Amino acid sequence: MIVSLVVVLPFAGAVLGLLLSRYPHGRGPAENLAANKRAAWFGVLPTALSTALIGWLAWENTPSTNVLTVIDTGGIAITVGLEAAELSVLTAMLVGVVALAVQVYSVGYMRGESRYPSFSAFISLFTSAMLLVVFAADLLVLYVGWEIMGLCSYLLVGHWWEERANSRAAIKAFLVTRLGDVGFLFGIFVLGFAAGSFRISDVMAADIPEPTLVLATLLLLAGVAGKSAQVPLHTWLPDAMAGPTPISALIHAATMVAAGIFVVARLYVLFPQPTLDVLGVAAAIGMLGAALAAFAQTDLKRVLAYSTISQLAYMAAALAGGARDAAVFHLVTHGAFKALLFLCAGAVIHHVGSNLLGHMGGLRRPMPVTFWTMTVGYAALIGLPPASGFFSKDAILYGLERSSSPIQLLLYGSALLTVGVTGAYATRAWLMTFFGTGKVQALPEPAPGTAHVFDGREAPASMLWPIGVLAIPALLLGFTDTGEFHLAPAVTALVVALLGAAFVYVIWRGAPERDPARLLGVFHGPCEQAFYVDRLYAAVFVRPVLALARGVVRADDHVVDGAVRGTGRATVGLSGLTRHLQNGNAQLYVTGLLAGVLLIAVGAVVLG
Amino acid sequence: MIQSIDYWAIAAPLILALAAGLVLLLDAFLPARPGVRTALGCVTLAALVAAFAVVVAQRGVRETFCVPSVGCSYVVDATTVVFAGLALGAGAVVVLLSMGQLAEGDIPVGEWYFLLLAALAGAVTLPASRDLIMLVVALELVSLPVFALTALRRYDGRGAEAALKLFVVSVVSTAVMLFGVSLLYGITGAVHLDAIAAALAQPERPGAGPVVAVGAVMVVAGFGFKIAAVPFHFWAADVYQGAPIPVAALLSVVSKAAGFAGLILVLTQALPGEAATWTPIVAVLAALTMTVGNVLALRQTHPVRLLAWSSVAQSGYVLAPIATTDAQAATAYLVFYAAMNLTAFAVVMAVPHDTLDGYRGLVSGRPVAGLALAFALICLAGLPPGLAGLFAKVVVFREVVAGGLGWLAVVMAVNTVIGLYYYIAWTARLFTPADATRPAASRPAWIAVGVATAVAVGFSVAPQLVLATLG
Amino acid sequence: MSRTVAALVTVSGSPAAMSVLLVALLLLPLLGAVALLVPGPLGTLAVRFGLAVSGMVFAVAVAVASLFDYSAAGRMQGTVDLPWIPWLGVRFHLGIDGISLPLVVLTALLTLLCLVYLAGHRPPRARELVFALLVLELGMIGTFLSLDLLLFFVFFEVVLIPMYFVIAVWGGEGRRRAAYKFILYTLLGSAVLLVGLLYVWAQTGTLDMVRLAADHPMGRTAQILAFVAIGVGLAVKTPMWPLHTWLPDAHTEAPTVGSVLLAGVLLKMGTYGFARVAIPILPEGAAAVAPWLGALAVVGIVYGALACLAQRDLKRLIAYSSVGHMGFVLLGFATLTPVGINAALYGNIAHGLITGLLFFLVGALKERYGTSDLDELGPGLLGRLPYVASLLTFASVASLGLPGLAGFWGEMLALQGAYEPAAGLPRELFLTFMVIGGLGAVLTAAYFLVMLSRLTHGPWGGPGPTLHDATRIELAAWVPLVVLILVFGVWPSALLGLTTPAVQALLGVP
Amino acid sequence: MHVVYPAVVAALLFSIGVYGVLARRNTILVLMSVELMLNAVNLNLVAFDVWLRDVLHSGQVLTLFVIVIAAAEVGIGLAIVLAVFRTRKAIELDRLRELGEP
Repeated sequence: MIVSLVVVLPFAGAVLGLLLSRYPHGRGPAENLAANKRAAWFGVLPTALSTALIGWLAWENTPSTNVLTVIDTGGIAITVGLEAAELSVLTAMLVGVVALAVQVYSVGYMRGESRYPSFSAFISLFTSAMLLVVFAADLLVLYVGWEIMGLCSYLLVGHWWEERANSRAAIKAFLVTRLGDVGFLFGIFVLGFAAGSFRISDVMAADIPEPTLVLATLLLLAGVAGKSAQVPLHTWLPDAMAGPTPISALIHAATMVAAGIFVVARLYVLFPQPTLDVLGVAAAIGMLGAALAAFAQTDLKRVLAYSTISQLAYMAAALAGGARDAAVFHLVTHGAFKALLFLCAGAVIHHVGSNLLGHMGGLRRPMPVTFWTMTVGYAALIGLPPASGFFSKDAILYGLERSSSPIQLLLYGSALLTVGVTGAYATRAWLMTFFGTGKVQALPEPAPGTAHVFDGREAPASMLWPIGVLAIPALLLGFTDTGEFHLAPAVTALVVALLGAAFVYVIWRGAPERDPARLLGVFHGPCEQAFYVDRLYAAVFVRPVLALARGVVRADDHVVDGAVRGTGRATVGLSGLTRHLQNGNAQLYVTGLLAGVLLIAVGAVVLG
Repeated sequence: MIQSIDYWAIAAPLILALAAGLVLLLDAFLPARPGVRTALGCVTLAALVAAFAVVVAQRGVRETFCVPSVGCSYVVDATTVVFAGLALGAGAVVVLLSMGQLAEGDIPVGEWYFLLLAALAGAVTLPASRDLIMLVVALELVSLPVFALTALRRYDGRGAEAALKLFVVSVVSTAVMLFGVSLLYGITGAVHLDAIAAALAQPERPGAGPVVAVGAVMVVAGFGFKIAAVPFHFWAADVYQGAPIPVAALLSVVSKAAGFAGLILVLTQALPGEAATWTPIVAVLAALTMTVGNVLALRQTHPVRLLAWSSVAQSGYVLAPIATTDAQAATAYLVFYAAMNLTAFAVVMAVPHDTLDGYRGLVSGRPVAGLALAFALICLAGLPPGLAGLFAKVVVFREVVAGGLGWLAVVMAVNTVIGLYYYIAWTARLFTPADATRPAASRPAWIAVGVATAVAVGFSVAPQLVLATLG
Repeated sequence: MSRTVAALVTVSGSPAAMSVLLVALLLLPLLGAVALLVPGPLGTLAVRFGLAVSGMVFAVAVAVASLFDYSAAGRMQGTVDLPWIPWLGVRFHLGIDGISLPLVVLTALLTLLCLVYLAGHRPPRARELVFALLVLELGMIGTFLSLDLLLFFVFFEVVLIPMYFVIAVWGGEGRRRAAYKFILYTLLGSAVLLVGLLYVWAQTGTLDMVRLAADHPMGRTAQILAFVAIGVGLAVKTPMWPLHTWLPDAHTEAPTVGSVLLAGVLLKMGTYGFARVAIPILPEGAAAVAPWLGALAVVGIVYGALACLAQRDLKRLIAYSSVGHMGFVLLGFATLTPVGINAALYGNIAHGLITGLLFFLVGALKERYGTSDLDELGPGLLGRLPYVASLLTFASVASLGLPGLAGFWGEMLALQGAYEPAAGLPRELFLTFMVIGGLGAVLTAAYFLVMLSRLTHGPWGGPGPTLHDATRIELAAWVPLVVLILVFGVWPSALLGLTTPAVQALLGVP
Repeated sequence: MHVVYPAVVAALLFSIGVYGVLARRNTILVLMSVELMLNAVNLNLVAFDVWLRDVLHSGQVLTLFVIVIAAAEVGIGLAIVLAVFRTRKAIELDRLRELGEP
């Protein structure tokens, strides 16, 4: 019962926020403020309540399942039910905390915004969708949450729709994930029909032949790749940064992108070795490529976006290597410190007024709190000892070292390399943001709907509190892991990371105002463009489809419709022809008559 | 031997013939006052109603003019009753229309009604005749008066020209038919239809096949002209446009019904054995007639010409079920068609215009005429709310499909669509808002519109009463 | 009048009451239409009179729904069986079951909402428009209720003339040509349908759908022939891919009310024909033709989606989207499994609601801006008309099949049905249909979002000319649809519970 | 004499009549050729009646009727030709085209 309450509460918050927050229908500044205040309450309160309930669930720690109804579709029934297992509660806790932090954070971030009510409502809707995915007991119910998450990411990324770029980014986000989701749905069908039911427990229990299992899980991988921005379908995440930063923090750092990994972890029993190898190879490529791309980005949020892709690839690699618990642990820690990094980046952008690293510098002194919390975040990202990242990354490396999967060497090698590159790009971003000469100049008031700018003081309290709250798990979560600690892999990882960081520091010391990314030299271009994958997809998929669409419209107009109009014109033409026979001459009529009789007579004789 | 005559059986045509004589006498002796014109009209109408009553009262099969060994010449059965009733009903409406026409005064009244009654007498005897001689005479009795009626309007070039064309084509087709009759007589040695059928049944005549086929075709040609089937359809539009509208109505309903009665009698009673040869021919003729009729009607702008070609197309629909040797469907369709067509002609008579655009906004100008014409056109198209037309089409479609002529059914489907185009084009004009001029029209014409529409609506609501009589 | 309806409802729940209600469902629009014909005071308050009549029809429909025995949704209830034309063997045979009940209620609702919408706008020549709408309602409800092949055909054709006049008189600029194309194309379809129906009659000798569905006396080739003929007739109305070119013109030129009814219900008569006439009466024919039906359906999905992607006019875009959605419905039918046919029926209702709402919104836009061209309606509609634009977003999202809204179940179940078609059907072929259908769904999402971004997003340059946002009456017409889309999205067993037993009875599955 | 002789003569007469109808432009001559065709029919009928030795003599009876019909037709035909001449001053059949398709 509590589980359904957890899912329904944010949904109720969303519905109330959308309908009631602007009840007197006024659009003036006074009503806006009142509406925003009411919307804030509709946003924060339900999320806080549901997080508390999740906390109670975690504390109680008794797995429970309750089934609301069973939908009989004539074929395989769909059981609408929720299941609270250990993994789900853990992820739900992460989702709850981050969602709460983001709701509180966006109250400050969106202070003067007229469309805040819909913004907070969509965040609540997203939270309930994510919780539905986490607690779903039935594959199709999971798919329902899965798709609603996709929609919410579309609505939220396109929040400032006045800008064409934001709207296009939102469409791209939705379509790429939707493409993945179609594969996901087909995977569910294969599993459902093989197991005879869509309930996850039945599917896990059923003995499904190997080849069907491989096919089903590969299809599921398509959905996972789409949602968790893995290699083939990762292009949408960097563009999704066009959305407001709290959204990037919630959806594109902690929760939605983690959903893919969560599903693989939850159905881990079903994943045969060949699928895991495919996942592993994609992860390996993704890890390294994303890290290099992160190193070459000029926009702070895109750095963090590519870092997310690389860290997710990390978790995928762990799963591929058989280290399921390490992957889940890293998922939780990454959720915490990446959300922290994004919120701090939000504060910095808030302060500087632009996302570009080039415009930042020397923010150590004006923004002390943000500086220290962001440093904790970066430490966790690189994997320096006290921070949680160190422990989770160590667990993964240990798992990869010992894994029995055929591509173990590739996974371990690329993991180590990525640790180094991660150290490099994290340090670069850290240095360019907080050190060097301050380049803050007051920018003109931007057109309505762009990021709000006020400099001088640090971010308001309502933004700092969530950052503070998130800093604690980012720092201490490492210690909660019960798994034993392995010195050897930890040390190697630490050394490699520090090596990368030191290398960048030395380059940066040489010329603080120049971008250390020149280290990449000739590779700088491709890395920044993420190896031109975007342009490839546009050329291979987008443009041909649009051309085909135009062709279809023309064809429809000329060929199909032409045929119809053609028959009409032919009939009228025929009538024109036969009219010539009707010229009024009686003798012509009689000739026609007699010729007709002759023809019929001949026909009758021949036929008879 | 004295042939006994069953006067009750031949009562209907007898009444009409006597009335014709009476009208002529009255016209000769009564002074030429306008009152006389309506009186003569009423006399004719009374005669028609009397004949109709007699026809309706006839139950069961009555035979007369019988030759002991061979068969009877005049037989009144269910189909004869329907055809006679149809002819008389249509005749009544035509008389109402002609009262309007005669009011203009340029047509001699006595002769008009005399010729009309003569033609109707022919139309009533034809369905009852069972031997070729009576068939030929009845057919001529229907045709000749109509030539005269067409040319009766003094100093009217178009009427005369139409009559001449009708005359030439009709005479030639009658000659062809008579030659066919002579051939059939030569081969079978009999004149009575059932005797011919019996004679053709014995197979021992060497080399008779082709001659019979040619003879049959030539006989069918005669009737083909009356129903304006394809090779014989050229005269339709010119004559309908040239003739006065009541005569056009007469041509399109009464003479067409007589033609079909004759055709059905010859094909189903005289030549059942040769069905294998004439059914495909009739099917092809039907398809051609529909298509040519519809196609030619597409681009018409003159209402009467459009109705002419539409009636040619409709006779195509009637011809189709005859190709499956079952005539009941054809008769049913004819009755429905008669009601719809007469309504259309009545309204065109009441509100005469030379172009379709003249009818723009008729519904707002004169709602009764407008709605009646719209209803008639939608019935002819075969769409609800014109249920009469729809059921007629369903009856015909059912026969054709049941008879296994799938291709003909598809051709009919396409033709209903082509047909719909010009019917809807005209109906749309009726409803487009425009300042409709309100031409004066004589009262009897309105009565005709009322009667015809009432009959058409009656058939829409309860088609059962027509179909029941067919048994 | 309303007293009698109330009396009817309170009559004990015996089956006789249901048949009385069914006859009332047909009688009310007919009497309303005839009353409008009588020249008199009704001309001025025609819309209000129409509202009253359609309100009563909706009340009776709800009464039927309440009296309906849901446990026996598979059985025909409230049957009325009177001889009409014995010579032809046509009987006035009505009945309602799980398949036709939702459609009847949908028709009554949409007509009511159309008249509510009209109440807010002063249409020219209101009397004729309301007359046409009532006759349309009669035709539509008649089609869903009739159990006699020819009665089905008569009602199937009753809608032609009124819809022709609705498009030809109250339509847009090219209305005359579009109206012609609509009526001629649809009549060709229904003429071929008539040939098919009569072929079935010629083969079996009976017109009664219930008996025909029970035993299948026809041979296999006869069934295939009949199915093809009936299928073509219904496919023109659905519309299926190659026979769809009348739809975009008819929709672009039809007035708002016309488009809503055309998309909301008229398309459903075609698909309902498959569920009631084609599949149950000709199972072997259906099995033989199903792969072709599936192929054309899937082509329709992708074709419709691509055509929408490059469309310049908003109404044409939504018309082509109907071609796409009907593709999913036909794919559902082509699978010949309970899941597939359930999906098709569900897709029917969902499409009726969603596209009805879409056309209402586009109609509102066209009235405010005088055009439905995407570039002229211009970017930033969310800024200028927040309510209309957000409802448009809601409807588009529902239409692209977002779970939690009505559109999703129809498509998902159709794909699920295609995954495992009926026994005799080629499995690999239907798997390719499923994949193409899935890609079609992505394309559907693509064109809707591109449309939304081009129309509602983008700079809107502050407060423009004071165009009033959705008025109270418009909202009254639209909100029921929004609520129903949500209800059927969140609680699908409301409808599936109704159609599943009927479909199992239909397919003879135990 | 074998029946084929009169039958062939009748057929020839008929064909001449047909030629006359189609070739001549003057309506009266067309009427005369139609009469020719009708007489061919009469010849045929009488020949068959004799050849069949028909007790009822239906052939001859029909011949009488045909003669009467021919007479009636000529009567009406000439009357119509007169009406046409009175209004059009010309009776060439192929020049009377006022009622043709526009």
